[in-house]
Amino acid sequence: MQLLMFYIFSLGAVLSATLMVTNIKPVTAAMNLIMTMFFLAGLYVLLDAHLIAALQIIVYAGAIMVLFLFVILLLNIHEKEGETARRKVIIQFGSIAIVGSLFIAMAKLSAIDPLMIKAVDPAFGTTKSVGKLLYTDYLLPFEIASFLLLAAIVGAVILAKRRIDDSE
Amino acid sequence: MNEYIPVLIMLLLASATSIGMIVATTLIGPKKKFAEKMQPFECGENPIVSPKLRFSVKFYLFALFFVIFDIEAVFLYPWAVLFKELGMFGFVEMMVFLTILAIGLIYVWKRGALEWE
Amino acid sequence: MGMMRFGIPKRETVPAVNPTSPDDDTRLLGGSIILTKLEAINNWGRKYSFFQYPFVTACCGMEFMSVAGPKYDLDRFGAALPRFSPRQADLLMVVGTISHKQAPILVKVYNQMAEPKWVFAFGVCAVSGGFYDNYATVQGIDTLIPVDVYVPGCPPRPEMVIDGLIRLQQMVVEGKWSDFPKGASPVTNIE
Amino acid sequence: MVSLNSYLIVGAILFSIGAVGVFTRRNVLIIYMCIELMLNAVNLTFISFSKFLNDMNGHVFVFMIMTVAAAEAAVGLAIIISLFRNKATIYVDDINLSKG
Amino acid sequence: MVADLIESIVKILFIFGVNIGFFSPILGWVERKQSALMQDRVGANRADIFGYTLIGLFHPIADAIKVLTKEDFIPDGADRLIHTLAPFISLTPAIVAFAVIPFGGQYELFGHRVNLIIADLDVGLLFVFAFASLASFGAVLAGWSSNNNWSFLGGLRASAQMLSYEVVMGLNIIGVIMVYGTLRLSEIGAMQVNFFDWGIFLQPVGFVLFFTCAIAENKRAPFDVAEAESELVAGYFTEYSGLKFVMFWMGEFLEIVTIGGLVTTMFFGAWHLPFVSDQMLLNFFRFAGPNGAAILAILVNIITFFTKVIFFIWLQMTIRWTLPRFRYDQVMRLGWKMFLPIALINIFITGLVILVK
Amino acid sequence: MEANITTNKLSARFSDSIIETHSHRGDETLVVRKQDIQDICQFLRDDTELLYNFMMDLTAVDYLGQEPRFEVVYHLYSLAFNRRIRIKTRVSESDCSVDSIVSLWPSANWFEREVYDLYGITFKGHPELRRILLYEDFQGHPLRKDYPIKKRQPLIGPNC
Amino acid sequence: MSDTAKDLHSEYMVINMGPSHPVTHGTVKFLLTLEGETIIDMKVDIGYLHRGFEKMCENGTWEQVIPYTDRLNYVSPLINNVGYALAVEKLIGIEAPQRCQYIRVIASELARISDHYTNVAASGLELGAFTAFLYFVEARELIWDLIEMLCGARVTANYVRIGGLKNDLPDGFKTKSRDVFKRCRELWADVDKLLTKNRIFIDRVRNVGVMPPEDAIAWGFTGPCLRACGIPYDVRKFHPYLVYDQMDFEVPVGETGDNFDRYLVRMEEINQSMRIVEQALDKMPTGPVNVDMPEYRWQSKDDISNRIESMIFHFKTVTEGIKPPAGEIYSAVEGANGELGFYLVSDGSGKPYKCRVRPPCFPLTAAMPKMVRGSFIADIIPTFDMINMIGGECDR
Amino acid sequence: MADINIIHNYPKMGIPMGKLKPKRVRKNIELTLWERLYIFEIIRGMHITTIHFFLNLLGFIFPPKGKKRRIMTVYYPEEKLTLPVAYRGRPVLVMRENGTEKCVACGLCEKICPASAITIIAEEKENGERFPAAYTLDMARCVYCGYCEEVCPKEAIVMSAEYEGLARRNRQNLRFSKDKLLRPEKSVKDRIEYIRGIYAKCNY
Repeated sequence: MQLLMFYIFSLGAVLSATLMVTNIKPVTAAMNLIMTMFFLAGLYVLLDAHLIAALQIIVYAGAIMVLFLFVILLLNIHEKEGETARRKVIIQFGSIAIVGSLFIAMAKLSAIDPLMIKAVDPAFGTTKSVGKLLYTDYLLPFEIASFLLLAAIVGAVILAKRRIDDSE
Repeated sequence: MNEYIPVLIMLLLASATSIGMIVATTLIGPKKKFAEKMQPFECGENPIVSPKLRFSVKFYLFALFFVIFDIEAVFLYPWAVLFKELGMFGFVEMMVFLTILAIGLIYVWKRGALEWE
Repeated sequence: MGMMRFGIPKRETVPAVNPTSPDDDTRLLGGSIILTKLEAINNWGRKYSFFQYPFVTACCGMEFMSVAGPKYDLDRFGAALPRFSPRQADLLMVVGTISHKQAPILVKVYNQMAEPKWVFAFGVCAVSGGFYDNYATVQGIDTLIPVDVYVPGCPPRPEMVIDGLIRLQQMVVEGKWSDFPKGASPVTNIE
Repeated sequence: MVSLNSYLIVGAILFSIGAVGVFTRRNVLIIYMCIELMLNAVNLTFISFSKFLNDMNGHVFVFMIMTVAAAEAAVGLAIIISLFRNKATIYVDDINLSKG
Repeated sequence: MVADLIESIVKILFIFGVNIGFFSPILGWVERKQSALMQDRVGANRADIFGYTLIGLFHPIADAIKVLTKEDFIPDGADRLIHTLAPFISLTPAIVAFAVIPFGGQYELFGHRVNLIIADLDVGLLFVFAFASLASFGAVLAGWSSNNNWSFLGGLRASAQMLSYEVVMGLNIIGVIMVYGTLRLSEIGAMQVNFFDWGIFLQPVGFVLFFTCAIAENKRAPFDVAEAESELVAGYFTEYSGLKFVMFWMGEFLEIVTIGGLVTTMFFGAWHLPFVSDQMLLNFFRFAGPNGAAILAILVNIITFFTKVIFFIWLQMTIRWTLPRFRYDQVMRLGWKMFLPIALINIFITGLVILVK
Repeated sequence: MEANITTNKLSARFSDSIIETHSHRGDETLVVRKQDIQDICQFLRDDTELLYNFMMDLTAVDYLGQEPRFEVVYHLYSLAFNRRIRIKTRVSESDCSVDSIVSLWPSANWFEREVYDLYGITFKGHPELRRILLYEDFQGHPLRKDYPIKKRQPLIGPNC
Repeated sequence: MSDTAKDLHSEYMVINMGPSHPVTHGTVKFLLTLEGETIIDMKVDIGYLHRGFEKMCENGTWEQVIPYTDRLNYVSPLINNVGYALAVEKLIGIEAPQRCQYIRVIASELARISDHYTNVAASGLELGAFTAFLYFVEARELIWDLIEMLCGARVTANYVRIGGLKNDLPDGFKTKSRDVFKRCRELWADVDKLLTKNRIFIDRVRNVGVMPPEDAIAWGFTGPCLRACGIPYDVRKFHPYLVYDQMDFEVPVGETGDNFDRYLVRMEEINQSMRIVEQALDKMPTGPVNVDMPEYRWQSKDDISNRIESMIFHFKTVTEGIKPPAGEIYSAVEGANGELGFYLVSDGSGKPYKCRVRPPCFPLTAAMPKMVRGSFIADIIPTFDMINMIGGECDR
Repeated sequence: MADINIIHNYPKMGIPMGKLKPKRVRKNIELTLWERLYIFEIIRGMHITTIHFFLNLLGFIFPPKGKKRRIMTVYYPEEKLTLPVAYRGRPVLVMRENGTEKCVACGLCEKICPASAITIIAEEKENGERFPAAYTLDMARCVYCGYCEEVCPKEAIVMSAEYEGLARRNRQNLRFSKDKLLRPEKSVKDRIEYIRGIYAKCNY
């Protein structure tokens, strides 16, 4: 069961990632990336990382990708016609080669298992356990994160709003 | 992990329902295509510009605030769950965090980025 | 940039009726219509679910409000939901006078409606131009688009509108798949 | 039972696909998406190690990576917008910073 | 394992039946009928099957049949793939989101522990938000892909609005999480056995804000600026016809139910009757034997829960038909400048109160 | 009595340009020379004892067979003194134009366009003189007496 | 390249709002230039309901014009009837009998009530308050019952005649109007509670579409829109016609001239009009309702069948039309939207030589771009609703 | 503009302010803080609609005495309004007892009809009496103004109370010939009574 799920999710993730890289239209690429995020969230669930799985969807698929989508729509780039066909072939070949070779490696390597799962306690990956670490051991990074976010807001506002102020 | 299996089943069922609906409506309905029908509707007039144009950067700004505050909320969830255990320490800790972000909010507010105009 | 005239190429608007027949179009239906079960179910659904596109231009709009209003309540017939997007509408309610300036817009809206679609001429101006027999007014919308039900009156009483709607429902019930031919049948320009 | 290696390899594949994208694509936005994909691949690795070592620290790391990714996306995309304003292109070929 | 599977399939089918089979068609009828009664009208009442009209209950069926046989339509210049995908994205998360909402307590039934929730996730609330955030893609993509100016404006409005209210909604429920100390909705529900522990008493401000934000997130009036008929023709789904267009509506109706469920679970004692705990129910139904008592208690739970949900559906409909629409910038101002600070203050005060206690 | 104020003041100021005055059923009417219409209107609007601040109506009449053929009719109203006045000016078919008064009253804009549309009288100095009630392709001016009422124009297609 | 860069955040969207758009009632087209949601520029295109009113009038007899006037402002047809009849009477130089004048006052005020109901209801509808819309439609339905009782049609009344009325006040009108007004006041109170103090509604309409008084005058505003600016210009007070000088009513005025004031003025005018109707019904004198001049009116059926002169007059007036003396007049009444003026030119024949209507909402519509430029696309809706542009009147 | 000040100084301008009582409508509409909080006014609004809702619901479940329900909706095809006698339905020709029409084909209605909807072909009988050989009324054009009835010297055409059954699927079917227009005199008796009183008699 778990194996099946793993294969579905990982194959889905790899496939949509490939599609993302090869796609010409940025919007479709973004949609594919969202799919990748989704499958990754599935993998996180398999790894008992419940909170991270939910956050993966909320933060990556729901927030960051929305930002991407907005920028794509905002800039509304008209695709260059010349670039597309030739480049697409190269990218497709490149990624297929990588994926193929790595899959062979996977088939070989997965037989060897250097690390077996230790007994996982039931609280693993729950909100509480993550939180407990975050708000005690990682207190400083946590507080610094707020500065990071503040910097991001200020920086982005300055960058994005500058021209408006100039023109007004 | 087991508790996610029903979610998966539900997701599959829901997708099947949606896809089934889309397929059904594509197959069943009558089809009549001609140039004028395929034009986008614009109150009975011919469209003047294509909507594929750049829209205001304001929308981007809102999406950006959304991302930042979403992350903030994400930090708050584990904290809120743990709040009763963390006690005063956690409260102070989070208030520092929130204050710093509130500064950001105040900054964008004062900067007028939250104004629609 | 030339001027063009409209015509109605495909769908027959004016069925061949024996003009001497005293009781006009109820006879049209005849008794020989055989519907399949599926058609019957489908027609039943269509009958009670008209999403209308109110193409409201003039005085009749006032009565149109009344028909939708509490006293007459078109919603009882399942036809109260106005959709202002022609893609989602089934019933084009042409309410009021259509001037020459408005005519291309009406045709365009009609053309942009998704199949199956019906047209309801509301009030004498839409039916025949009414007493505006002059340079500015289209003499009946059936010179532009095919019309399914004509409701005269200036403006028609809400009861008349409901009458017309019931008549349209009857017509829908007796529709067949073959009445909606596949392929394009736009109202196009013919020289 | 799925082994750690399998997860790591999936992570590696995703990372390489991202890398291929970064090197081959010319659209800054898609390059950016590829970078996000690479970050995700790293996250996957973190989480799988965390699980197999039964150590929650990996989760906290992912948490932080997400924060950084969000902040980075916000600023990075703002830079792209800014760039687009000045250069009217988002194709890296056309962007020559030295020309100004 | 098998019993678990059977149990969850039964529950899924039940929720599917209730949501897709009952609520989503019936809400169309409720909306029409309720608005009719509010407006001194009668409302749809004439669709008949073999002469029975049943106060218009057949109208949704007629609508469904009509819509199914309506021409499907993709305009020229539209992105065909995304145009088709958008209704899918709007509808699917709306169906799934109900999975984590408990509609009853936990009971011992034939030696098997039955938990009346489809998926009792540790991150239940976050799950709902995750899927809600996905739904916002549906609107923006529908608007963008239609190649129509009105759709485009509607899609933009929808996206920015949904994003804003998602943030505020996320911050609003922090207070609830602080009070109950868990993200697991079944636990939140279970903690509201005591009448005065209901969320509405502990988090009154949170309730008002959450309910408002949820309506806004769902783009219902008075926040329906994205599909505002008088402004944007039909907003982001202007170019959708037939079933695809109805799928947006279904998504909306299902979200109404989900909102009702969430509000009930978080603020109105979930499946509990006031002053009645599950144990009291079991004791009350002792006469039916242990299994019978459990079944009866489950029924009472479900009925209680859905009655509350229906009340909130009614409330949402009343709001929708009473209030005029906001202007777009006012919607945004309300979210960012009013609700966001209030939500932050609410967190602060809740924290203080809990600490003092 | 009251009406005399307007007439008197105007005759004093623009003695040459007033062709005719009469008062039928209490409606004070002045027929003025076409060249001076803008000055007269400005005077009527700005003089503190007149203050005709409302441009109530502007229309034209086609006296087919007379020369000059058209009359452009202005109805002004003074809110402060509660007075009305009608100014008329005659326009011949050969020189079918009048000075525009849009600069004095913005409301005149559409009225003048309407007169242009329906009578074909052009207004010099009008910012945007195009058809208003009828469509661009319309031939002729329907309110002229020589336009037959039932003369139909071809319908305009949506795609042209 | 630098041009594109400059235009990044200001790529304008040019969009047709209308003619077939829910807010434009099918009769007007706004060509909007938008930056995001903000209106940079707006062009108004009217004429979609141009039905050749004047041409039709010039080709009909003086009486035949009356049905056409019904369809000018089709929300308040009776006022148009009254206005036209008064104009022709002024042209002829006659005055209708007292009772007729009272009934005309009642008729005009009922029409005004119905117009304001429709207007407030439609703006409610378009602002999303569907219930308020239907409450006022219900109230209007009651008023229309009265109108139907009075003149035999719901919308197109065709009631007033030159020199009089078609028929006298029907029996039981007074009692019925009392019942109707009672229910109407209830519904008025409901709508008032739903809208007037609702902050959502206020935010939508307040400080939107502001027209300062001086601009309003320059743009030729009249009626409720002018009064909303604080100028109490009302033809009923300034040039009292009929028996308005004997009625006790107030002229509601606003302060800032925004849409909220227009709404409030209209709401208050509904009340004032009801007051007028009640007073008129109380003071109603007895007497004839038609002038006693056979050459200017149609004959009663009794006269036609019993008196040969009547018969002759009848055939003459019907076939040739009544013949007012040559001349020209301008006569104004307070229409529901403002000053409704009729400029008539007679050449002494049975047909009007010229029948010009001064449409009150024509200048109002012309000022739309000024009122909404720089505001949001959503602001078009209350502004356009509150100027109450009626296609039939504006385009004629 | 210079004159604005004057406008605001109305009373000085000699305008009859005694009668003119401008009523400021806005002064009591300023919102208190309480009302600015949205929610309470929203609740008030919902209170109104809720009352309507429950009253109507109750009216359906327990109809008031003598009535079927509380709300004013007319269930049209089953239930019909009684219209006032003044109501102008579609025009009909009055038929005498013997089955002939009253009309003498004088042509006044044809002349006055603004829509030119009436076409009469007049003929004479042997006894010199005129009658309409064909009387066509184009219902697709009729605007129900009632002029035909008012001018008819013989009370031969009246506006009946009929308004139903006029919807057609074919515009040609809306041209009503004489046989469709004729109605027995009895059925329009009230209307004939009514039109006798519509114009007062002249006293000359």
